[in-house]
Amino acid sequence: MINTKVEICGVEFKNPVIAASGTFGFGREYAEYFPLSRLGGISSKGLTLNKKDGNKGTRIYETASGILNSIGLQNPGIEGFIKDELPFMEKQDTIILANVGGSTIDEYMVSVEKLNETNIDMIELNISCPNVKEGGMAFGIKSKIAYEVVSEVRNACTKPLIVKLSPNAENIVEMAESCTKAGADGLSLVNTFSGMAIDIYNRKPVFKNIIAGLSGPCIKPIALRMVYEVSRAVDIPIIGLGGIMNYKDAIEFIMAGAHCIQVGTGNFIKPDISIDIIEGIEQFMKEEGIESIEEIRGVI
Amino acid sequence: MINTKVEICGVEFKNPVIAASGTFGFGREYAEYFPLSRLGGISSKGLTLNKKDGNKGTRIYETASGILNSIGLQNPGIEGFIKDELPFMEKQDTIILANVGGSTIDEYMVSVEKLNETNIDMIELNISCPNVKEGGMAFGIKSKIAYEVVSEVRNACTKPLIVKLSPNAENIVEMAESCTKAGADGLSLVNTFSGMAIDIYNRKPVFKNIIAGLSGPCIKPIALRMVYEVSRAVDIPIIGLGGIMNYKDAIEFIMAGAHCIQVGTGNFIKPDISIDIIEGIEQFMKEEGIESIEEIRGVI
Amino acid sequence: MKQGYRKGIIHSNIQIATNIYEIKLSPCHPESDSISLTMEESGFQGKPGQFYMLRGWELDPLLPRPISICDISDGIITFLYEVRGRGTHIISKLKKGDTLELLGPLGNGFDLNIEDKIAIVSGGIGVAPLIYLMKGFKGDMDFYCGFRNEAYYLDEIREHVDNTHISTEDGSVGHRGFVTDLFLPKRYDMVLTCGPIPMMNRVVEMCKDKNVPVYVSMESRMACGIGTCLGCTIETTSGMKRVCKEGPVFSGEEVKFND
Amino acid sequence: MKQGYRKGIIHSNIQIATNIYEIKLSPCHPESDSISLTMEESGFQGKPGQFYMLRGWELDPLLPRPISICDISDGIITFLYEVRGRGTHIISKLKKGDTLELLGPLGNGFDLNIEDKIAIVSGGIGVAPLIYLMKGFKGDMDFYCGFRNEAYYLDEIREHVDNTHISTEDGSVGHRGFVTDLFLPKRYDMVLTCGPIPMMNRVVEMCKDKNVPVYVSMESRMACGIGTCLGCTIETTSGMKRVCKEGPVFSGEEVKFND
Ligand SMILES: Cc1cc2nc3c(=O)[nH]c(=O)nc-3n(C[C@H](O)[C@H](O)[C@H](O)COP(=O)(O)OP(=O)(O)OC[C@H]3O[C@@H](n4cnc5c(N)ncnc54)[C@H](O)[C@@H]3O)c2cc1C
Ligand SMILES: Cc1cc2nc3c(=O)[nH]c(=O)nc-3n(C[C@H](O)[C@H](O)[C@H](O)COP(=O)(O)OP(=O)(O)OC[C@H]3O[C@@H](n4cnc5c(N)ncnc54)[C@H](O)[C@@H]3O)c2cc1C
Ligand SMILES: Cc1cc2nc3c(=O)[nH]c(=O)nc-3n(C[C@H](O)[C@H](O)[C@H](O)COP(=O)(O)O)c2cc1C
Ligand SMILES: Cc1cc2nc3c(=O)[nH]c(=O)nc-3n(C[C@H](O)[C@H](O)[C@H](O)COP(=O)(O)O)c2cc1C
Ligand code: FES
Ligand code: FES
Repeated sequence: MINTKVEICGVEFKNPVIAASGTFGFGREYAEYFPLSRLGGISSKGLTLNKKDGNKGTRIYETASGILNSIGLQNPGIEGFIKDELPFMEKQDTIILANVGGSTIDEYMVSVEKLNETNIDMIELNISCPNVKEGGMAFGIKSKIAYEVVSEVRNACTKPLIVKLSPNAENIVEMAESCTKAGADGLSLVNTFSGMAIDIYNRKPVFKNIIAGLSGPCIKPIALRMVYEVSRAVDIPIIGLGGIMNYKDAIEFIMAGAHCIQVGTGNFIKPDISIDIIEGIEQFMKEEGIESIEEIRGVI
Repeated sequence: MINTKVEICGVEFKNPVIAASGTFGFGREYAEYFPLSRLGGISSKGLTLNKKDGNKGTRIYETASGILNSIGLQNPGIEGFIKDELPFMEKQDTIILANVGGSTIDEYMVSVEKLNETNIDMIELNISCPNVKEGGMAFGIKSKIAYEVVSEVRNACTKPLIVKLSPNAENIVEMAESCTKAGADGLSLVNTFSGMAIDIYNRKPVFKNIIAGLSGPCIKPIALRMVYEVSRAVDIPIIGLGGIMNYKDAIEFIMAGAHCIQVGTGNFIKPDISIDIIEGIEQFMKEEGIESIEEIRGVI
Repeated sequence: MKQGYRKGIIHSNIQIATNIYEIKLSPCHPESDSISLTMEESGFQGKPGQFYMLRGWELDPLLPRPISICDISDGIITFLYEVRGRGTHIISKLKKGDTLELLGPLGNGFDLNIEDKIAIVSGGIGVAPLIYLMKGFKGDMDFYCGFRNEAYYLDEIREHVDNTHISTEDGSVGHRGFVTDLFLPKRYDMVLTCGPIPMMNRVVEMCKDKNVPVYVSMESRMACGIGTCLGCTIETTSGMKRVCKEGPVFSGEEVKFND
Repeated sequence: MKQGYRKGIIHSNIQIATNIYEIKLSPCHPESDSISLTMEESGFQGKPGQFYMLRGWELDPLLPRPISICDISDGIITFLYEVRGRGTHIISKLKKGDTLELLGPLGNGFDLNIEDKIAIVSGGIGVAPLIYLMKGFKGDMDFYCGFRNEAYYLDEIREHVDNTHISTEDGSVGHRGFVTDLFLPKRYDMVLTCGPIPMMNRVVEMCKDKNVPVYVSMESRMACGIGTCLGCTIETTSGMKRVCKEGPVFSGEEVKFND
């Protein structure tokens, strides 16, 4: 009997596969393709205190084995989420992570306090969005600043707190250690890499913001290395992501030390890609005689 | 009349296309496919003071739109280079960059002093190789350490000095500024990104060193962003590279602010890829009515 | 549950004008690539204005490409596409018997009232979804289509529509100039348009002036095609809307063109 | 100057055993994919033991794949390949008339003295380069070939060699067990082997014991195939050597197998 259950901070995931923030909306559209209850969990689109329209101009640009995005946290705001989206999510029998972004510590705090009152299972604090002007990623670059933000949010937050790290952090291991010291219950990494593209005929950057966020299979080797390094440095659970497209990628992240994994860009390539990954993990475990995920976590 | 000439630190390149270190050997093998005199320049395989055999185990591993390599600076040593390779290179009527690696400041100094006595045109100081245990990349992570290394080498070096930056630097802009202050005449970026891969059936990292260097089209959006940021921060010339596979990529780097560009992994995909790129740049300039590279450098 | 990507097998893939191709596919039998299904129940579905995401490759390019339904009959789907970049180039090289992956039908599509007198205004490859619309509409309809310098699919159009108005920029067929030179909005109950943004913008303005309802089919770069990436969003008078989900058909009045 | 990658057009690409394929190509006319060249001067070239880098795709996978020459006649090249991963899988799906890109011939190849009595020892797909060797060699030769559980190309081999010794691990053809159970080195002036590392290692040891010169054709992951990436390097008694340049054929004595 194989068992794909994973526990993080007292929350039990039926399997280690979570839909990544910003690539899965609030699940509604995917619910038309498969029962969301199959998933380990869903991380909501990044939420800000107030509704945001996001960025203008080109928002998605394809690169070699990746995409650059500059969505700019378009979202219905915390209250819109609680009113219009959460009731749907709650019915899906899967773990709900509310992904929270913001541009000031105060904004984070107020958002988190509102979410404390709901049935979400965890908060995933996004200190790393490259697509908003102030805050957002700035918090995710310097370990000291991250420490402050996380400490404050920790105090405000009654839910298990996952901090989502940016691969653009100056030193990913120090960053992880700072967030751990500041009270994070878990870490997820990585968010998108700062990248850019130029339209050579117009002689202009493709994106209005110039810099956008790179995701997809192209980033996998770097993301995997970061998960490996971080998992060796801290004792709290880690959710690994970055370019996971199939069960083999997922197993690599788990063997590098991740408790759970998230699937982001992959959802765009195939709406039911997570199901393939879940089934692939099960199949792999059977073939390799692995009874529980723990047996292979960090095994390398 | 279009003119593809570029000058960096008093050295004139007939065009902005340079073969990147470690992907072109010392030119011999490529000379069988096209006249090396077509190139703007060639950066030699990374040289260490003494001959090195490089790393054991798997050395190359394919990833999505990229390769991880763990060659480990296999090279004939500075004297081997001067005796056996340089005479060949000198005959090719192209600019020669000697790419110098090392694990101690002393080693760099002695290497550079030996190269001062030769006909090479420039030194490209590699403070960023992820594939050797001590030194190498360590120098390329922290701006302060880089400052020391570059200052010392600057004193020892009578040739124009290009410092090759690692994208793994904690802060690429600060790094560039430090190297500039320390006396670099130019900067080249980026070297490979630290990445890894896992063999899930053996439950082991693919590479003996665990971490290897990622290159190829997958890294282009990040490399381009770094070149853009650095070119805005410093006044010395910049050589841009990372995933350049065609003339469009090359033009993007030039528009982001690069004086010259280097082609690395691309050489493995098509031995004469640099010729395609040179001809593509000329064609683009004709079609767009651009007379000299300067017109579009940093134009965005 | 909706079906995810499924395989289609190519019946034909032919060039009909410079850079313009017509491809016909039927769904593959899930068990074997070589058996194609044409039965109604398993055939391709969708209404005019809806689109499919197409992949004729594995993971390079990474993203699928949105293409409008140009026709469906007996479960066989037809797309009309212009080779613009890598994706459409790869598709154009596929041969009879090759397969590709399709997700759809997606988007809202056009809604029509059979009693209306309508005008269809197309520019270039924007004609594709309007052909399907035209075939399904049995009411009174005029078709205005503009091309750059080569007209195509005219026979198909004339077969269904009495009143066709053609323009080419080089004058090789029909009026020399823009299709908007020919188009007069005042006579219609409703106008439907698809083509380059400047053209659609002009059509919308002309209709607004005459108080004629107009619907436009918008284009936008897409990643997911199903409403989750928010990459295809456009600004409208009622907020941000997703071309793939709330669109691609929008009321001309709500679209903010100047952006 | 050597030619860079050039296009080959596929004459046939057939499965000859489980996961084993044979593909035949002739060079394309530089101006048109549909004209194939078979004339001697423009045909594919190369000697036994040399290989080509093959790309049956654009940039995904990024790297080409090294495959040994299995035969060349009238400028038409034959490769025998096993589907192991993505690259060989993509190649196996190509059809007659499709094209792929080739770079070669590369590597050193075997050097033979026609007066010698030689033995060829192959394991699995390692038979590929040895077939070409066998065809070119007119002297006295014994062929030992081992397979896992399905033998292939036996007719071809028997046509050229009187003395063939076959083994399969499951005993379905010939001796049940390893080819090294059959092979006796003492009778030969020279032994040539290609196959899995453990097999080649064993053959080399057997030959060393009897002081028989032995040559092995090595495999290694390759990026460039022309000697510049240093990715394919192996350790030898005379230092690091590149499989693609100083190899793939090495004297059995110089290779350090235990690594
Ligand atoms: C709902 C919808 C329906 C469509 N229906 C059809 C159809 O029926 N027939 C047809 O030929 N085309 C149709 N298109 C357009 C088609 O999707 C694009 O031409 C195609 O994706 C281009 O892919 P490519 O790889 O060939 O070009 P790329 O290499 O991706 O791009 C080539 C050029 O086109 C530009 N471009 C690419 N995609 C878009 C976009 N979505 N919006 C604006 N510019 C873009 C790029 O900037 C580039 O300059 C439709 C688009 C949408 C959104
Ligand atoms: C000089 C030379 C000549 C060759 N001649 C032939 C030939 O004639 N016929 C033939 O079928 N094969 C030959 N090979 C082997 C062939 O190149 C590989 O099987 C092929 O590259 C695998 O590509 P893939 O994309 O199918 O598999 P991948 O997806 O790249 O790999 C599949 C599996 O094979 C392993 N693998 C891949 N490449 C190598 C390698 N080079 N060395 C060791 N393990 C590897 C991987 O680790 C993985 O487990 C030759 C190799 C060399 C170096
Ligand atoms: C279109 C898009 C939108 C995203 N929005 C968010 C977001 O709102 N909040 C967040 O934390 N991460 C966001 N991300 C980052 C992903 O959750 C994920 O960290 C990243 O894409 C790397 O994973 P992948 O390579 O599997 O996509 C977004 C990514 C994409 C592609
Ligand atoms: C196989 C290999 C070996 C390399 N060796 C060196 C080296 O010796 N010195 C160096 O400075 N860079 C070395 N590099 C880095 C390249 O010069 C280049 O910076 C990097 O690959 C990014 O460019 P690309 O994406 O065009 O390959 C090597 C890269 C590869 C792939
Ligand atoms: S394409 Fe993803 S939301 Fe429309
Ligand atoms: S494959 Fe590059 S040196 Fe041999």
